Amino acid sequence: MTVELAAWLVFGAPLVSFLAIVFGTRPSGQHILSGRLTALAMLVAWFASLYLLTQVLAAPGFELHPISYRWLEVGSLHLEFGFAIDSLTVTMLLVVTTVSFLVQVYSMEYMANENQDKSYSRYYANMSLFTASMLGLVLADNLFQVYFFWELVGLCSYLLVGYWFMRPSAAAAAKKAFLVTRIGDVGFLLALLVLFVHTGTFNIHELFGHEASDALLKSGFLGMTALSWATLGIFMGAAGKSAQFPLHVWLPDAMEGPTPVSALIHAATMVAAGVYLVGRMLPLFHHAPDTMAVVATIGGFTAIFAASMGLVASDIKRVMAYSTISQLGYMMLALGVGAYVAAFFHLLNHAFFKALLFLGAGSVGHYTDTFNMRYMGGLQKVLPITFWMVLIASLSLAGIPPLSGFWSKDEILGAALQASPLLFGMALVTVFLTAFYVIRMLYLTFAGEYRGGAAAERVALAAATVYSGAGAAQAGEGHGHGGHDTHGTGHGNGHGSHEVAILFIPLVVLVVPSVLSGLLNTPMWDGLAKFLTTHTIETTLGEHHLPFDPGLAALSTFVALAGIALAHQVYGAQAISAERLGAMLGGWPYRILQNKYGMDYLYEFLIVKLAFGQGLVAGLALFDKYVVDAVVNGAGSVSRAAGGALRTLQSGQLQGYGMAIVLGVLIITATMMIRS
Amino acid sequence: MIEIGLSHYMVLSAVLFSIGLYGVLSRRNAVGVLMSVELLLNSVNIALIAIGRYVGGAGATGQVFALFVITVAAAEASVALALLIAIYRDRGAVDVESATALQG
Amino acid sequence: MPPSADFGLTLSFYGLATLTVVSALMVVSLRNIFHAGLFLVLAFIGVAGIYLTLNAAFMAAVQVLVYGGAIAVMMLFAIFLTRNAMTQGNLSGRFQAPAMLAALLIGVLFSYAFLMANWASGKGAAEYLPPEQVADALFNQFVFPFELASIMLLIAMIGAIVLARTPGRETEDA
Amino acid sequence: MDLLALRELLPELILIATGLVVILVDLVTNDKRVLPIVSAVGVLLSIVFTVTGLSALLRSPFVVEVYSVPGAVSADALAYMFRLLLSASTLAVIGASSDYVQRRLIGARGEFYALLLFAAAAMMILTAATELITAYVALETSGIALYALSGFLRDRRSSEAGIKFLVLGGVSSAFLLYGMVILFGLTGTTSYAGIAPALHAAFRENALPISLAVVLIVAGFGFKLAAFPFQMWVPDVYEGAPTPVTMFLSVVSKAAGFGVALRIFHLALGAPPVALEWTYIFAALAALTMTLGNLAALRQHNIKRLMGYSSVAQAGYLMAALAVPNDTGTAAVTFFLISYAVTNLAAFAAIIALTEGLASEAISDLAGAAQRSPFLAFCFTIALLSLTGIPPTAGFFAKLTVFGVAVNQGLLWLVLVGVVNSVISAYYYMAIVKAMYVGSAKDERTIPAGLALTTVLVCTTALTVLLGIAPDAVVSAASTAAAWLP
Amino acid sequence: MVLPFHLTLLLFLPAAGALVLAMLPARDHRLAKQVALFITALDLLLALMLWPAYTQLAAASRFAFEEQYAWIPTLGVGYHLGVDGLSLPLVVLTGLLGFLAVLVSWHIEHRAKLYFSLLLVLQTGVLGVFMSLDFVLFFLFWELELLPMYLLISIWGSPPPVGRREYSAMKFLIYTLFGSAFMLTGLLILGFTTGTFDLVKLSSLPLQAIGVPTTLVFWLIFIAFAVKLPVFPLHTWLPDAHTDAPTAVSVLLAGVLLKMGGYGILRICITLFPDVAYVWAPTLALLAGVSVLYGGLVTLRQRDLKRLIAYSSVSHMGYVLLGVAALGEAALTGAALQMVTHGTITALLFAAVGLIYDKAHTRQIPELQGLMHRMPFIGLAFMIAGLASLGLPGMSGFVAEFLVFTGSFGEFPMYTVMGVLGIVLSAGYILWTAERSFFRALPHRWEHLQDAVAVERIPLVVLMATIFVIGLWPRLVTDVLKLGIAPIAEAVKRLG
Repeated sequence: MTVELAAWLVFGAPLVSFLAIVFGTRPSGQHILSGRLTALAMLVAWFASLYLLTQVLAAPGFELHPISYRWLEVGSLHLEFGFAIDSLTVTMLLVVTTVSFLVQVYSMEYMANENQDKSYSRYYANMSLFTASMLGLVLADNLFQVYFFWELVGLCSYLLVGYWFMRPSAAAAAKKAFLVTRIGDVGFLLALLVLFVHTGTFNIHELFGHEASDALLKSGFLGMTALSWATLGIFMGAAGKSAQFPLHVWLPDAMEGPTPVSALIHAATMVAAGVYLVGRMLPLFHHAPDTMAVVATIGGFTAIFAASMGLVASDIKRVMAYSTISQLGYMMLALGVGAYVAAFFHLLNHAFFKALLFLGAGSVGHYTDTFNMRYMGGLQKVLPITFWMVLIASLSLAGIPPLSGFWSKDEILGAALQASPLLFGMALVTVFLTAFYVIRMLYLTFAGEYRGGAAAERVALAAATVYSGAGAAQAGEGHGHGGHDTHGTGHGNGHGSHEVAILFIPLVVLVVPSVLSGLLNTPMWDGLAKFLTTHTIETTLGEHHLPFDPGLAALSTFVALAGIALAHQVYGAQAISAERLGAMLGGWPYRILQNKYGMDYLYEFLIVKLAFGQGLVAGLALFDKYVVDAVVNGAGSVSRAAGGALRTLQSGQLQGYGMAIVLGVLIITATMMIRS
Repeated sequence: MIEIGLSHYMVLSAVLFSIGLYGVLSRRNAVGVLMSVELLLNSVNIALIAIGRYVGGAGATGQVFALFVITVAAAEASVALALLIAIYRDRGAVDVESATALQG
Repeated sequence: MPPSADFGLTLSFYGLATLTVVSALMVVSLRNIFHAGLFLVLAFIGVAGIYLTLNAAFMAAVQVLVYGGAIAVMMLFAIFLTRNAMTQGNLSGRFQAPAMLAALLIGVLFSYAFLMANWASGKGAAEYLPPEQVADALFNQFVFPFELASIMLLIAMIGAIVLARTPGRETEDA
Repeated sequence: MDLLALRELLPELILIATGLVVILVDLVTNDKRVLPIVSAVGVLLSIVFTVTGLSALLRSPFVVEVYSVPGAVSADALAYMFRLLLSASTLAVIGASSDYVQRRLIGARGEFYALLLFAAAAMMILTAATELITAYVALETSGIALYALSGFLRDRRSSEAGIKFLVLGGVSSAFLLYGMVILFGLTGTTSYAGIAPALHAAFRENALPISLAVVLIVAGFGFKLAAFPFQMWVPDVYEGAPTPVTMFLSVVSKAAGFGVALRIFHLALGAPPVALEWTYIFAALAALTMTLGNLAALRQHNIKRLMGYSSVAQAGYLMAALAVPNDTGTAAVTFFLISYAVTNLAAFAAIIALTEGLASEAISDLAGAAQRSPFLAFCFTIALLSLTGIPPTAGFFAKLTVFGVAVNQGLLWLVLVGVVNSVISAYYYMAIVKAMYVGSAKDERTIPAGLALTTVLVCTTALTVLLGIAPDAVVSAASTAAAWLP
Repeated sequence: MVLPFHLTLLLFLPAAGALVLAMLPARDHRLAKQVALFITALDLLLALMLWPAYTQLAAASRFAFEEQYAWIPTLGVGYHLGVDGLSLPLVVLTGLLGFLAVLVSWHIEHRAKLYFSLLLVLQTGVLGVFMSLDFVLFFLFWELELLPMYLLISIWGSPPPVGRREYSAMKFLIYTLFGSAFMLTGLLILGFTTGTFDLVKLSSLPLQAIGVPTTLVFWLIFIAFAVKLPVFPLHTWLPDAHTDAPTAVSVLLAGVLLKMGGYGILRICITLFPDVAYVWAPTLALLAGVSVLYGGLVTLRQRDLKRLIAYSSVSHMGYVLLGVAALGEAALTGAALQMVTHGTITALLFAAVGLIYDKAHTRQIPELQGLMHRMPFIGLAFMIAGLASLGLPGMSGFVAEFLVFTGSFGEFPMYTVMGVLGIVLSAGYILWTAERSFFRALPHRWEHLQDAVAVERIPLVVLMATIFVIGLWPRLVTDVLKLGIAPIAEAVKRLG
């Protein structure tokens, strides 16, 4: 097997599976075949990735360039389709294919239960396409190709979030996901244009050359170099995809999609693409310290900001979503302070334990038919395996040693501390918040008594409808406040079935990296760091790998444990009332968090109401109708009016006509005499 | 006293033309309008014959031209009168002011 | 040319011109159309006199015969035909004033232009033009318009007959 | 006079003779359907002689000797071109009107054809005239025939049209006559060829009278051509006159008017100092005429009246080329007239069939005509497209040539006015198409159209399209003929 | 394989077909359809035959398959046909859409004979515009399309309670004529001052010396194309015409008629007056930027599906102008490609919307909902077209827009940013429409709806395939396009 073939296999296997499902299967009834095809493709891709890993390890500088085709050629513009495989690529490939494969296996059972009508080949087609696109993105050797697949993963996200398109909330969430990320993509696209105009290339390696960066540093406008603008644009795209503030609003809503989708796309892979992109382009960012500062600040702020919203969310998937945003912020923070290895180390770890958490949430929801934690509880008894897996992943997320999360988080904290105390402070608070909401989630879900699942939720919802119209509106609007109800399938809740093997096997598999992946880069063995930095980036980045600081590790562990303890006091021991906590300071902090800092309302108000309803857009539409078009119609009316006036002149009276002749003679003569 | 020359006749012609024109524009009775048209043509004829008298080599041409104008006047008048009869038959009057079936 | 003849010419010109102009004014202003017609005949005769002062006796004769005779007679004929409309005067004031103004302006304009003109007069102009010369021009140089004029008269005749006839009557339809 | 010269007048003489024969036949026969046949045969004969003469002249462009009746008419290629145009158009009018005349002009059928033929002959002479007296007599001859013909229906509207036409025609021809008289007085000659150099010589000292003469002649011909502000008779007469007469007026009479105007303005008044006096008048009047015609047409409901305003507008376009006093202008006018003639003949043939078949002249009553008589509607549509100037029709190339010479003359502003006017005109022309095609018929029966009318319609429509596809032969003929005008 | 007189044959075959149709018995609309289908299929075949032939001989000369005859030598007008890389894709597109338009109109029964004749005449007109190399001939075909369009809209368009077909048809007609009136003036100036109307000859003449300012001539001609394209503020005919036209006509209007504007700008304005274009490029770019944003913003407020697509066309055709203004090879190629891609995308959108309207009898977005449940196929087609329209990679729209952007950003960064913002707006209205009309639950009133049947699916499938083929393999088209664009870009480059 050659590298070229392997690279093609990685990218091609899911693509073939996509095409096979689209053109080879019937829309309904052949979902089992589709599922198997997809899973098989993922497996092939995984093996190929593994092969590539071995090849990269063997290659000098861990770099391979197996493929480059000229896709389009116009004048001086060459658009290419090419693969470049280096240590970073291959790491990402393995993460993506691993999680993908496990999620597909999980999906086969999960989706069968969610879709009674057996017409969900569409789901697998989308998943295949997503994986192919994601892999294409990672493999790309030029930014144009990155953008190409960047948009395609966005499309798949849109299609999968809106998978249950009959639900208004899902349809709205899909649209929101696409639009918000597209706003970020504008930045990305403009960055591409800036880069191309100044350097004449999209090739990543050429962009890293001195000529390119010199050209970019030489020109600029509005007081910033072209390079700063370009990197800022790239970050804007990354912020959209990775749900960084203020473009984070789509990700919680994206939980409307099927849970495996959340696990794969909105936790492990696509949302990490932003981090990947910034990391990949970090050599350019290094020449733009202002952009780096922005990245770090936004990252740090997003981390704490999202974690705080996670504290109060009652929907288990939303808690995870906020957690994802928060952790992505962490990674951005790391990139912003130049901790390249730490960021990707965390990305890797996070991918595994977050995927696990989502799949766990899926299993929970699968049992209770709701994701609203208010109606869960006591699930440890019925879902013991799931409980243990989720527990491990949660602790990993909380950063408890020696689980994987601990190691990478620690590296980020160290880097942040070195860069700025403020950033470090934010990161540290985030650690506390993370630990708190994780444990809260565990208690609400698995501890205590079962609170009735979806059936209870329906009763509550009906009651709310009776007592206040707001509840119904909320449910109908579906912008994330209402819980997930039965997905329209109507199968009974708490159906007593025990855990299905196919559902917990992926969890069990994922637990391994969740526990162990931290060992890839520990004070004892920094293999990953070496691996990741032994290619071109090394030359521009230098060594940012900090020595292990036991004091810092102890501090972070203590903060995490504090968070756990507080959560235990509130939800486990119930020594502190959650209600009282919520009512603190007049209940304002709780309400602000509950309303997600009002960002949704702000956007709704700014865009939908102001611009759309009364403002610019409405004004333009009226302008078009009553000014632009009216001028045209007015010209017609004036002509017709003139015609009418001329008609009245044509009075039919002979002498009037005669008078016209005489006047004509007089006037013409007069003008002639005046002229001469 | 200035010697009578071409200009005198031309001015007379102009005055007569002006009077005829006034008649065409102001007579309410169609017959009156036609009479005024005849005045117009007569004024032209004065000019023609005067030019024939005073301008070198134009003598015969001027008179011939005038003869044709008279012929035209006669022919036009006959058709005009026939039309008047037709109008009179239809309306019982030959008032040009009210002949406005065609307008707009 | 002897001064007396010149004086006679001047006198007769002014006399005839006055007659013509006054008659013409009557034609366009008299309320009674019949009286207007009579003054029209008078104006024609005045014009014929003007022709005489221009040594165009033949034209004067034609003028009297054609206008004084044929046209005036037809005019009167028409007046009788339309007798209940006989006393219709001029148009209402709405039309009067502009008509007068326009006609006046035209008259002034023409007169001014004629007075400004440098006519090609005098150079070899014939005092008297024998009728034979007119006839010669008519039948040689202008024979074609002459023939055409006869067609014109035929047209006028046919046209007048058709128009004056009550419509819809034809021998074979009867 | 020279008999050889008379040979050159054979086309006119044949028409006059045919007119006399028609009157005689009318007296002796009871079957009046024979009259149009007799007339048509005469016109055809005339056309044969015209075509022979024309082709000889066009084929030998170096012939300098022109047999012309001394002092009266010229027999050059341009004259032949107009003769052909006028006689062929007359033939079309006769063909298109035979049924109409048979039904509507009871008691005046023979006279109708005779007058039509006489008028056509007079117009042919008018366009070939080389001196003022002939032109004047020919103008009045045709004029009197037209005044009479306009009143031929002898109903209220027809008589009113006749008297309006006559009185206004009388006034305007008095103005024209006065203009001619001034020219005659200043130059001592009535021949165009003689006037031009004499005016040139006399221009400095006689600028004002010359200007006045020019204005009066412009006014006189303006009436004939339907130029603003001398156009007011047009809609009324077009509406009131019998439709075949309107057809004749809009095509033959207009062509004759432009034919004579070409000679007088481009020949007698075409030398530089004098030409500068009137070219800009024509340009300005052209702009005003087309604008007025088109704007007023926007609000018309009667199709004949609308065609009146349309013909005013078309006169405006023509005048734009008339304002170019050289052979390209002459050629453009000639070509435009030919295109306009075939177009308007087709249009009026269709209008006669439609207004008679539907017993209404209202445009709204044309609804559904396309379903009742698809072919009729199609031909009419082609004609309307041509009038709008949309290719591939004659009207497009007509406008192209006219605006082209105007552009070359530096009259860019006029061309802009012209093209905008074309757009305005599309509105009302297409409104007719809309009425025929979009509206639905109350009645499913085919609208009757006689054989002669159909033939005319087919031929003129075919020519309209042909001139829109392959206009070169006619364009080059027109420019060859125009070069004959010295 | 190229036949003798291939272009002439290709050009006049539909017109001849219209004549044949006119001769058919009046009542047999099935036969009329079949004849029309046959003719358009044959025409498409003729157009497609040119493609391989052209790619083989392209390097040899600028224009291929030329036919040149003196037509009106007196005026310097010639019958000159030819295609190059710029026109060939548009010719093929016209052939394709002409063929699909017949299929789209398969349900037409009312006066079918006239309907299909007009469609065929329309096709000849459009083909003529793309193949003419003589300005007069170009103008002739430019105007030939008017009457068929007018009648098609006013007879088969949306009747009064739903639409204002007669108003819209007249507006279309007058607007287009208004533009072409100015073009005619420019054409006359060119032709009568230089003595030739041949576009190839004109492009080699020093037009600065004609005595009339070339800037004036440029703008006179440009106005006509700006109306057709359309460019703000000359666009208001488009929404009306689109909205009230029958589906097939909307397809053709959006698919090829608008492209006549862009093609004209490239073929005539830029080719003949590269210097003027160079000087005025900032103005053109401003117009383009404004069109894109303005069109996009106004689109957001539309509630009628067809109106929405129509306004989006204003926005998307702005990219064509943006590419033209940038004048570089990439941007010009992008502009040309945008014409082709927009042609297929919008045609597909209109075809899908037409089917919805045929079945639901409404196009009001607030009334539609959940159509995906009953019309998955139509929904799929709409979604694909919509996603292509918002510039999703892998579909044709993206490539064109990307080329335009990369070409224009260096020249006009601000206007390009406006253009880039336009794609966010596209995403906004497309996704909003998809959400409202196709997603959510199916209301009771739409439960009777049926998905597209076989004959209705063919056009959708073909257009979808085209979108993907160009989107994934753009060289197929751009390699041809750039053969036509290169000389134009070269001429501009010599100036700069």
